[in-house]
Amino acid sequence: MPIVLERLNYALQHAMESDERVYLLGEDILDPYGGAFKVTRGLSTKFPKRVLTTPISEAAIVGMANGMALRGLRPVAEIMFGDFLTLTADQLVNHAAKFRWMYNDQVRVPVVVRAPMGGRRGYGPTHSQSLEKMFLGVPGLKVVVPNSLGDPAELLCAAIADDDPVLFIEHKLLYTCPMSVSREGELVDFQIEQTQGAYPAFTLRPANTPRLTIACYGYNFELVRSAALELMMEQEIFVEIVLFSQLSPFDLEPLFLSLERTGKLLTVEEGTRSLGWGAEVSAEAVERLAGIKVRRVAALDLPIANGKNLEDAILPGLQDIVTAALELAAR
Amino acid sequence: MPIVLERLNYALQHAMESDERVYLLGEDILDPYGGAFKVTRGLSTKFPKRVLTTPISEAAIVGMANGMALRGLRPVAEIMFGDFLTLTADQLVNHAAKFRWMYNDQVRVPVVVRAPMGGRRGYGPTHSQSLEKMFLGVPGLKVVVPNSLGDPAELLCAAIADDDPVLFIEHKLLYTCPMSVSREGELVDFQIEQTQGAYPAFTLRPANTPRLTIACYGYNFELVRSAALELMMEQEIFVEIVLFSQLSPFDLEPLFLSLERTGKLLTVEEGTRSLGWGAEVSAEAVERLAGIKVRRVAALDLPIANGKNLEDAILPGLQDIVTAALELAAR
Amino acid sequence: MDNNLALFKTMLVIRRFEERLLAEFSAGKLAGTTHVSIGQEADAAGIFSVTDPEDVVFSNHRGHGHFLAYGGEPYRLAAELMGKATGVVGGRGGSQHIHWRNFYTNGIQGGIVPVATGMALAEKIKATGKIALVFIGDGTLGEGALYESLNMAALWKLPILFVLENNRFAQTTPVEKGVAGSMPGRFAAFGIPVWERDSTDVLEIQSAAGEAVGVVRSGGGPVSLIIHTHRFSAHSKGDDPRLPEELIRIRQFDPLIIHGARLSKNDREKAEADAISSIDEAFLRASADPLPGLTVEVPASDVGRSNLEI
Amino acid sequence: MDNNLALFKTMLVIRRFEERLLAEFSAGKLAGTTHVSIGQEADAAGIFSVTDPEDVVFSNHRGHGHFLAYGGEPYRLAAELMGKATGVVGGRGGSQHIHWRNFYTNGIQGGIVPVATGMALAEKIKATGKIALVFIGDGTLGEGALYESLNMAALWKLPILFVLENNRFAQTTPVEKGVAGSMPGRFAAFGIPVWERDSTDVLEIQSAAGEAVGVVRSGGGPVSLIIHTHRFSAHSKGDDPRLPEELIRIRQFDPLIIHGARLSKNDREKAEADAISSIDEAFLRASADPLPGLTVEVPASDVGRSNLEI
Ligand SMILES: Cc1ncc(C[n+]2csc(CCOP(=O)(O)OP(=O)(O)O)c2C)c(N)n1
Ligand SMILES: Cc1ncc(C[n+]2csc(CCOP(=O)(O)OP(=O)(O)O)c2C)c(N)n1
Ligand SMILES: [Mg+2]
Ligand SMILES: [Mg+2]
Repeated sequence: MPIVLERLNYALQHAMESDERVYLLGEDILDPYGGAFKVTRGLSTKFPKRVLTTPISEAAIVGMANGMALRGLRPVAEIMFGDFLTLTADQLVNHAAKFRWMYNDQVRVPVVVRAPMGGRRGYGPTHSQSLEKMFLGVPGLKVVVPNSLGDPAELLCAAIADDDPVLFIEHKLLYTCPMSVSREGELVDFQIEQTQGAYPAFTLRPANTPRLTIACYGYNFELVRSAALELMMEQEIFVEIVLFSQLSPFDLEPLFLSLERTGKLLTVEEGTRSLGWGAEVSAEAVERLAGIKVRRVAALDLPIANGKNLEDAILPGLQDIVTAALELAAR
Repeated sequence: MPIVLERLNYALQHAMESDERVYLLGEDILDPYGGAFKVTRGLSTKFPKRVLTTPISEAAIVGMANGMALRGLRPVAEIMFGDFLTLTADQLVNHAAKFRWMYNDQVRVPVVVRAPMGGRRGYGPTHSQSLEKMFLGVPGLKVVVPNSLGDPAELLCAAIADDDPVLFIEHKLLYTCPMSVSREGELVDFQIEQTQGAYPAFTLRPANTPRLTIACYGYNFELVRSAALELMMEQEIFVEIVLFSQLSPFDLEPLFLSLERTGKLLTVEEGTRSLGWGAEVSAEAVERLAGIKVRRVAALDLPIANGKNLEDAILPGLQDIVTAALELAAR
Repeated sequence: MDNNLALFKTMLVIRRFEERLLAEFSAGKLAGTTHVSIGQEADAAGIFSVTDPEDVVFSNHRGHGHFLAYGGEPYRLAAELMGKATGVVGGRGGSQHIHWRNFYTNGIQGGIVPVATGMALAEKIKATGKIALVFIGDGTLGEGALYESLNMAALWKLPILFVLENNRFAQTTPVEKGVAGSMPGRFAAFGIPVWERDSTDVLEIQSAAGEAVGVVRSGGGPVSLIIHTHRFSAHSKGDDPRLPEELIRIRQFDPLIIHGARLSKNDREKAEADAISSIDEAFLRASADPLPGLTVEVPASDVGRSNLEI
Repeated sequence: MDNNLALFKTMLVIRRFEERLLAEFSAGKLAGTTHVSIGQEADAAGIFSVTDPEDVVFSNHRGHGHFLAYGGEPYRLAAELMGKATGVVGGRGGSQHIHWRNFYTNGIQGGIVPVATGMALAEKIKATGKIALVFIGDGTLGEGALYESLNMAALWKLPILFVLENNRFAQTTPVEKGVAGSMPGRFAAFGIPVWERDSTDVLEIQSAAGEAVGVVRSGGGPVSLIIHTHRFSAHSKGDDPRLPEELIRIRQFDPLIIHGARLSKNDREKAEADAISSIDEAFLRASADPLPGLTVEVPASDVGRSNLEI
């Protein structure tokens, strides 16, 4: 029963085997440690010259990766905690994302920046955030997030093969999730549709008429599908789930299709609520499909506490999703 | 006929005169130059010890200001171009915004970071952006934007007197706008309501029944009110305008009141469209008032070109607002 | 109290506190992560023996020792690590994000340095006579914000001591892989004088720190103090690439043994008993404390409510 | 062509191009902003006379001279500044954001340095024999990203030349207010060797650059080249706090006069006529060119379309 971590690790290995332009760089990524979350484990042993452990220099890690990408390599940079992406904001926004367009499409910048995100590990205010929302809607920058339903390995390989910069966000709790395909039966109540393209969106359609659509990404899919099962079993409320792999640019067609069926949208994310991912999803959905009802589940607009009980109160949990879905269904 | 620039300059002077804890720091802010956009002109002459010109070190400028604020001063930092706020993201998000809450409300961080934003000066991709959206919805950080209707001086003084960190965004084209109060008659067709509080929102209510509400902030109010006048004169379509000074935390009550009257919302901003300010405004409005119709006007999701014709095509202009308002009114 | 005994006691409390912490983690009684300074206690003890209680301190992820040497209570730190309402910051910050009196920590490498430099500027402006201290590790020499701060501290002659604790590793990265050129050169390039010691002898560190602090306090501008030391434990928990032999070898630098030799057996044993019992009590008391409730205060426009006066 | 004449011609084209630019701005024919390198032409001319055409160059906001000395056409640069479709980057980038062959610029101080360092790493990996060059000013010594890059360039022995053009001012800020300590020390701290010249004599710069580039190309790792020079014009347009006397005084360092003295009157006059006419033609031609249309290409998931091969 493969877990997401293994698939990501495999993707890096596969990419390095099949394309000699692929290089990894990041803090503490050498064996035997293999990176803070072990995504790069084994790779420095297999490719000793192509796995570069760096000083603690997040801005320069991404900056150097940008330069490598401009000169024909395919660097994959790891930022140890997504919270530190703030230090790379200038390189992402004013360099990586801009080069192609401002140089009149004469260059491509095939860089991937990977970063673990998310809370519930008791790491406190500066090591638990979901800051991806800061980087959504940056022209020229893609933001991609794996989940346990699609293959994280394919997704990461696609990001590495992408000619444009990709910020690849990995939730810390997702690493140890087993892949859905291997969790037999769990999704048997849904018919699954998948979009074409490198970063597919998945629509999970229940057997009975759905009362609402839940949009989500990444680790939150784990919570959302538990919520969906609970709603189905205990309340006989059926929901459709739209699970995105590509957050930015926003490409919401599958969601619109679902909303035409349900007319009600619940967005779920772990980042803070205000101007989170769900804001754009809701705004776009409403602009497109006037009259639909929307609701958002997200973290409270607070830093994330270290203590577990506070952290739990701040981050959105399974019950928050269920409650919001019930409220929305009842409207 | 005072212009916004003069009011901002006056505010700094007034704050320095009335509170000896106020210090300015930033690049090239000494006289005779007085800062790239002259907001600090004259102040280093008046307060030679309290205006500190810095090296080109955006991260440390904000970092130092954070430290000064933690230790009882009231620093006002200038970032020469808002585009460089990317370099200060870590200090804003992981330091300034967090200290108060994560230190259990034992400290306050009364820092103000001022930054000129916006395009149409032909400064090209790295000197023309409206990046404030990256900093909206950051728990603990306020984002405040002056306009020509409220007094920018009062607004900036309030930000300096605020015990929490404030990011103060000044559009480059706003600097030379005359204050509305002095532009006699221009707003005579509107009744103006203003919220209480340090960073007021303004509701401009037309004489006849309004067909829609336009929400905006900062310099775009200049375009929006021209659009409103054009719609009124040429199409006999009346609109209500809600003009915000505080962007974050989002406090949208006056907008909701207006939307109860109009049922239609048009948001206008200069930043790129995807996950811009208007996304949260729309999402929140729709969640609160199901059934309203929304539309957003913003920049195309592209970097900003240097050449004027391209820049004009990318940024939202008066006609874009008029067209969108007509479309929305017709729905 | 006798200087030698006081230094020993400080180091011992840090050691026993952090050992207890690791044991609690192993027993599954604490969650999250933590970085202990076992082996480096002489830095904290030596430095805080020569500072003023009112001086302003910014410490980093490895800050328990600094906090305890600064005068922080083991009980409140233990409570903080347990996420209790009685913790230093009510359970919000945890190991890396605390504040008490003039002591502050944050978990972002490098980012604390400009903040501390701004604090030094504030104290200079207010003419309080206080100096600022900021702690970094060898790995933190990688962060650009450090150099921006060194430049400004030197330009403006700010009263700040940059303490570099070089424990030869940044997480798993040895200095050879992380730091090019020369450590003192990094400060000297900005005209900042350097005090440097390769030692875990608290007396040596105390004397170097005393000189360095003296220069800063007398208006000499920023100074750096580089201490080459050894970390005995893993970076946080279990992330240690060093060979067992190496871990045994560096135990010869144990500051408790080096300095303990200067004390009588009686003093040592008494100190040991005191440390153990005070820490036992701290953990016991903390574990009985209540968890905090969530008070969601949405930041309002609370203009003019400043309680901070110069 | 004779080395002396070639250097003179390069400097002259830069000078006349930028003078023309300023005139066009004053006449209101150009909009936006621009930074000219008048007075500093010897740097560009000297350095690009010893580099390889395939070397990779990252220049900054003050990059026209670098571009022209690199071999860029005045016509395409003029067109870019006018926002024309035929401009170096089709009018999208303007003065500070261009790319042609292996030449790149960006308007963010400091941010270009890690990018250039990554380019050096790529060329090293690909074993192309190319080196990277990156240009910074004295003011850019304030940016932390620079030091992160110096560290990594030194650790990994990357083939990069850091060119520091110290024109004594950052916008309006004199070096005394912006740079503490020692400029060479900033590089030496990372173990990076320094070539330093206080000169506007293009031959001196050529020889220093030749040595520095030679070390980098032969695998000696990163090198820095510090040139103390003078900017005759304002920072961009009109922002110059210097006294008129000072502006007159520094004219004695005019690289065109210093080096021009080595040429015959005839050569000089011929070069002058050529420069003027070629630049006239460039601006004339560019001004007749069409404006670009906006092609909005929303980035698609164009996986695997890479046209970049090692
Ligand atoms: C900006 C940032 N990058 C990375 C980390 C993760 N991290 C925490 S401690 C550490 C190693 C620090 O090494 P050093 O500065 O030598 O201090 P030491 O841990 O040895 O005391 C790293 C990489 C961080 N907390 N902040
Ligand atoms: C990150 C950043 N901060 C500030 C600026 C604004 N700016 C442009 S040029 C300049 C001065 C640069 O001085 P220096 O490095 O000495 O180069 P010079 O202009 O003298 O050639 C400044 C402050 C910028 N472009 N980027
Ligand atoms: Mg270390
Ligand atoms: Mg300069």
